[in-house]
Amino acid sequence: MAGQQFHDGQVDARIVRREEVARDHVELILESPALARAVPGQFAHILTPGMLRRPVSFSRIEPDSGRVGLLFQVVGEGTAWLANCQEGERLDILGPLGHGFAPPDPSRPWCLVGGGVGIPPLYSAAAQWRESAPDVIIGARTREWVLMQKDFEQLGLGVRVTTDDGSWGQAGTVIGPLQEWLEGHADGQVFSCGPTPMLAAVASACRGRAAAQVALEQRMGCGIGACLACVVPARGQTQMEYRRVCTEGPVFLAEELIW
Amino acid sequence: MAGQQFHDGQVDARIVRREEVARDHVELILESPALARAVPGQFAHILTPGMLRRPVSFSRIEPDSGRVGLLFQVVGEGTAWLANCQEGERLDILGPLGHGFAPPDPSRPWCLVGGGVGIPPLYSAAAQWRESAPDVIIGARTREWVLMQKDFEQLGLGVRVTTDDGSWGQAGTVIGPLQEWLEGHADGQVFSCGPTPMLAAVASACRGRAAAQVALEQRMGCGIGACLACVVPARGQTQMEYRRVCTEGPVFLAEELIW
Amino acid sequence: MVMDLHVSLPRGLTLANPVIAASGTFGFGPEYSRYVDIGSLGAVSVKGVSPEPWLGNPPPRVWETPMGLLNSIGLQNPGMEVFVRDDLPFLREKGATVIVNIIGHTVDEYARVASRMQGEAGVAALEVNISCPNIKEGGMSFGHDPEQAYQVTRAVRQATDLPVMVKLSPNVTSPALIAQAVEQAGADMISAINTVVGLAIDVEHRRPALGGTTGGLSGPAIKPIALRVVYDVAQSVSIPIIGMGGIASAADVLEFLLAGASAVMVGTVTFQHPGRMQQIIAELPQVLSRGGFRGVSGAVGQALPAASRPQTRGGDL
Amino acid sequence: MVMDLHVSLPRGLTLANPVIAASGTFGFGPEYSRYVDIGSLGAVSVKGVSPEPWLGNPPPRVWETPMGLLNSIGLQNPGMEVFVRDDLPFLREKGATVIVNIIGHTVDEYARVASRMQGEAGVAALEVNISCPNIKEGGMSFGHDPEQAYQVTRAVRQATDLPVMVKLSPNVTSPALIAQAVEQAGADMISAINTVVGLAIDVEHRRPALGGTTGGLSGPAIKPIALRVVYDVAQSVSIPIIGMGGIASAADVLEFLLAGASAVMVGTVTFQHPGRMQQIIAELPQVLSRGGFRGVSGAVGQALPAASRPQTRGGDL
Ligand SMILES: Cc1cc2nc3c(=O)[nH]c(=O)nc-3n(C[C@H](O)[C@H](O)[C@H](O)COP(=O)(O)OP(=O)(O)OC[C@H]3O[C@@H](n4cnc5c(N)ncnc54)[C@H](O)[C@@H]3O)c2cc1C
Ligand SMILES: Cc1cc2nc3c(=O)[nH]c(=O)nc-3n(C[C@H](O)[C@H](O)[C@H](O)COP(=O)(O)OP(=O)(O)OC[C@H]3O[C@@H](n4cnc5c(N)ncnc54)[C@H](O)[C@@H]3O)c2cc1C
Ligand SMILES: Cc1cc2nc3c(=O)[nH]c(=O)nc-3n(C[C@H](O)[C@H](O)[C@H](O)COP(=O)(O)O)c2cc1C
Ligand SMILES: Cc1cc2nc3c(=O)[nH]c(=O)nc-3n(C[C@H](O)[C@H](O)[C@H](O)COP(=O)(O)O)c2cc1C
Ligand code: FES
Ligand code: FES
Repeated sequence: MAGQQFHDGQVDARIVRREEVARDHVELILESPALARAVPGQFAHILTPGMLRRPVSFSRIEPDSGRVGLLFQVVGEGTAWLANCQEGERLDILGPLGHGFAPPDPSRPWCLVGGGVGIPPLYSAAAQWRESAPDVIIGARTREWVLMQKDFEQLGLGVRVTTDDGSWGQAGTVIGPLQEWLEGHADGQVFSCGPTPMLAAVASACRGRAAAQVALEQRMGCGIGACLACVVPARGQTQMEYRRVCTEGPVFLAEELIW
Repeated sequence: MAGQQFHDGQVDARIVRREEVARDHVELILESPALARAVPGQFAHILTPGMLRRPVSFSRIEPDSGRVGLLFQVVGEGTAWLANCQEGERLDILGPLGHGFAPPDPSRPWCLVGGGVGIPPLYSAAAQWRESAPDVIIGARTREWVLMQKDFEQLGLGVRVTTDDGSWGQAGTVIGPLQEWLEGHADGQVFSCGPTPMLAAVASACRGRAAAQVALEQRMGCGIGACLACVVPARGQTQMEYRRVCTEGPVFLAEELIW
Repeated sequence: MVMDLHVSLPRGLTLANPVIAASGTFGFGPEYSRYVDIGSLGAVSVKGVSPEPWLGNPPPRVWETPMGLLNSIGLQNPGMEVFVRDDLPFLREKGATVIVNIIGHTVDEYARVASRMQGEAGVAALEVNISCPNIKEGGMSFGHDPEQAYQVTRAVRQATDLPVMVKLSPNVTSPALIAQAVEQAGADMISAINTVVGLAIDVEHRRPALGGTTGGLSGPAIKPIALRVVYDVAQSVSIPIIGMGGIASAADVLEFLLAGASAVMVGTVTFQHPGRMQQIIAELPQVLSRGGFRGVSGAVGQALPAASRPQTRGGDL
Repeated sequence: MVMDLHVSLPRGLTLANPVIAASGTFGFGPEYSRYVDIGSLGAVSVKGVSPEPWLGNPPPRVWETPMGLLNSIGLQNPGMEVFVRDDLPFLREKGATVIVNIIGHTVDEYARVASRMQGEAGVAALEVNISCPNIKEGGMSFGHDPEQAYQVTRAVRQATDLPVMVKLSPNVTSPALIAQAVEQAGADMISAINTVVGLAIDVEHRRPALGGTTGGLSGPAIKPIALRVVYDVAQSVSIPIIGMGGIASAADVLEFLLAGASAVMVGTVTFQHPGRMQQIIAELPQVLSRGGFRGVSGAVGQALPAASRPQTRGGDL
């Protein structure tokens, strides 16, 4: 339909930079003061030619310059379309949406644990709360998909890297280094994002030892709480209940979920 | 699907020129020796993003240069997409398809009667059989949609023009001038293309007075005779039968059809 | 352009325009109110409400298909008391015309929700969902059998004076038969269609893609199916029809009106374009006038066979 | 890549690969042979054939919808004698595996076509179309009622030794019930689905767009509906299923195999891409191997609930 109207919470954001950061991984930098008010862990719900919008977390949030980043892997038609967007083009976005990370308590040790495309939103958290200087553990399948390592290092943070195939950093998953970190840090705070099996392992490692906030993915419809598509099972007061990733999440306390 | 394969009868034709010939009317010149073997009245079945290809007649057929023309009005999504194609781009075309005009008998008077986007295929006939020097009657709703008048004149042909609103040539339809022509020419041959109500009037005017070949339009599926979508009612040996515009047509003898 | 968009329906139900938010795609009201003035819509049909809370189906609950969307939400809802307490006041305050979509496992449960809504300020009508394909017991079968559809409708009818519409399933051999049954049972209106049962395969995991195995197909893909049901039902009953299924533009709305719908609901497209319903309302006058109509009601049923055109169907013109 | 694409079906019917041209979209053979080597397809199901010629419906006969196509051809065909005389020799000569799609107004007419084909060289199997939505009498009701579906199938079964598949309609409350009826009547296979009844409105002329009023919806829009029917029927009968509806790629074929189809038919997409079936056959080995399969038969039914997977359905592995 011609002449799309925009409303509060719906943003017409211009792409000011496009970068292929790794094979099949693109980061778009958008100019949008409205989006740049986001809390780390929140997401953008992006119109693509498909029937549903595509949720992507913010990799960077820069309120001063009014810019945000979206760093995504090309996995299907929607992300392929997005990856083809050029500088100067505009995206129709709902956002910032969802419930982001609660700020870390600066008086307690803090660690970020990210896997694959779960790394970028953790970078936005690290940048936002850089004074709390988290330890950073990031992992990926293989070397070239270890995302944003340099960006973390430029914040002056120590980064431990794992790859499944041992092609970079330590061979194995992020869970090994996390276990070590938990042993060395009492009363710690863990922020984590990555594939659901990884988050389940993080939740299990942290249980009773550290407070873990995890950012989840789920297939979404509306993205704003209306359709009840995006639920995950959580511990209700008396029994299991479903919570919405788009509204109560994407960031949950690990212990409120049923893994 | 990647890597479309092309077969005999399926052409990957490059657009070498694109011209907006009138408001909402575009002519594309394609380079394709295979298409340039067409008979006037045949058509191209063009892949567009829709579920079905779009049939368009050839406005020009130039076997020597290996080029053909497609002149169409933008009426919906398919033609809008086509009108947006640029020089250098390629079209996936089945063709030339269908049954074109039978050559005129040079010993008898010959007249072309075209309306709107029915004019271009008549130009290809005029150019092909220019020695037979047809009289030309063309009509349109309004001045700017009188197509290809100059092209006919450059062939040295006399052109009578009608417009519904009288903004160019004579006010009214092509049927008036056709009646006059029929009165002045015994044993004539009429080639006609245009909206179906116009063709019905042409058929009726010619009945018993001149041999009329008419080029019809009908909604098509396959375009090659397989699906039986594109039929029009015709006089069978004993009763009404349906004939396929894509295969037995688009050019029919006016008297074989039921109007 | 002065164009009469309002729609008069039975029992005094009047809509400012024919564009209603479809149940289940618009939550309970607050969610989209940031993007749309919900009071400016023809009406809002809220997510299905049952007497007690329903948990719904396991995720994933949505899956894209060509021009369509499969969902298996499974009618998750917090129950009618929470709805009345938490959501209805907001809707009332925003001036929304509220249609409460009601569901139950038994005839009695439907009747319980209906009588609970009776007399609640702000409830304009009830929509009886006997057709959700995501519930294997109850809901499914009610809409698949004329006798059961009759029973549910009758029970709701007896429980309330509110205008009652019954929402039909396209997943039956003859929706028209169900329509006749619910008309006889006292339904004031029919809404159609609910989603079409479908399935997708998650090739990677070699299993059905949705947590609920099958799901309901919505979106533009089903528009021709919806139009067929509306067109058939319009020739089988004399009560008004609220048409839906794949509507994405004002031109689509006109198709449904011509096929016999008195108003329409818009669902899936809202996920792409939260403001699309308002845009449709804004563009409808132009689309109607291009079609030669002076208002919504004049277009209703004009593509039906002459014998079934609205003169004989009453009420709309 | 060495990949076993062949498909073994009942009564010795063997296909070189699982990709069959769907009836009505591929004419009687010659039309597409310029674009495709019809002998290299798994098989070709020809346009429905009746004892006497059928005229078909008035035009327009096709209309585009979002990712779908409505048609109301109305089974125009020249009758079985012309088919045997004019088309069958060509198909035989090209080495096509020919499935004759048969239609009739009465049980007896179906049986007449079946016995006419019995013994004709080059006919590999029959597909009994009891489900075309474009015929109001006969064809329609046979596929909508288990008893009538049984009668037609039984009559055809008795008239021929050829492998018989019966083509199901999606336009019924329970395709699985019809499937069980035709299995009991002696069908060797089931093909599913035929088109979904739909309607479009020609807004400009204020009337249904198709000459036949309603039409049959095909193309990608109906893929989820087709997969659901295949998945349900696969759990209800133990004879093989030929799946179809919206297939446009090798990945789509794998979805149908996983949902329980032993082979597939491809229709509407051929209008866009005459060579697409050959392309699918060429790409299938890679798609199967990416999915972890060593052949077609290993994939069949692997997304069904464990109890219904092919070990228990026999024949395919
Ligand atoms: C809150 C949230 C934040 C996310 N942030 C990022 C990010 O920062 N970077 C990134 O690369 N990816 C992120 N994802 C995943 C991203 O949304 C999917 O990769 C993307 O939607 C795939 O779309 P597609 O059309 O390319 O793939 P397809 O597989 O063709 O998509 C089909 C459908 O499935 C949905 N879908 C597919 N994969 C996922 C998934 N993993 N999660 C949710 N829906 C999915 C799509 O949205 C679409 O509706 C996030 C997901 C969520 C829910
Ligand atoms: C043999 C033949 C030759 C033609 N030659 C020309 C020509 O030289 N110049 C020209 O401008 N037009 C010509 N037409 C008409 C042209 O095919 C349609 O205008 C075009 O298909 C419209 O497509 P659309 O997507 O823009 O319109 P839409 O209305 O969106 O199309 C919807 C569907 O209807 C079909 N359709 C719509 N109008 C027609 C029509 N008049 N005839 C057949 N199918 C139609 C489309 O192909 C498509 O499948 C010809 C048609 C035929 C059958
Ligand atoms: C996610 C989702 C949830 C739905 N939930 C309900 C519901 O609770 N009650 C109901 O009657 N219909 C429900 N529906 C059906 C819609 O109201 C509507 O009938 C259908 O989606 C067709 O319209 P559309 O194509 O415009 O979406 C739901 C549809 C979707 C997509
Ligand atoms: C134009 C057209 C004509 C058809 N004619 C027949 C027919 O004669 N017999 C039949 O059994 N099915 C017929 N069908 C149905 C197809 O064989 C197939 O079941 C349906 O189109 C779904 O597959 P698709 O989406 O790949 O096209 C026809 C379909 C189309 C589009
Ligand atoms: S995506 Fe609709 S509620 Fe979360
Ligand atoms: S378009 Fe298929 S037969 Fe003419």
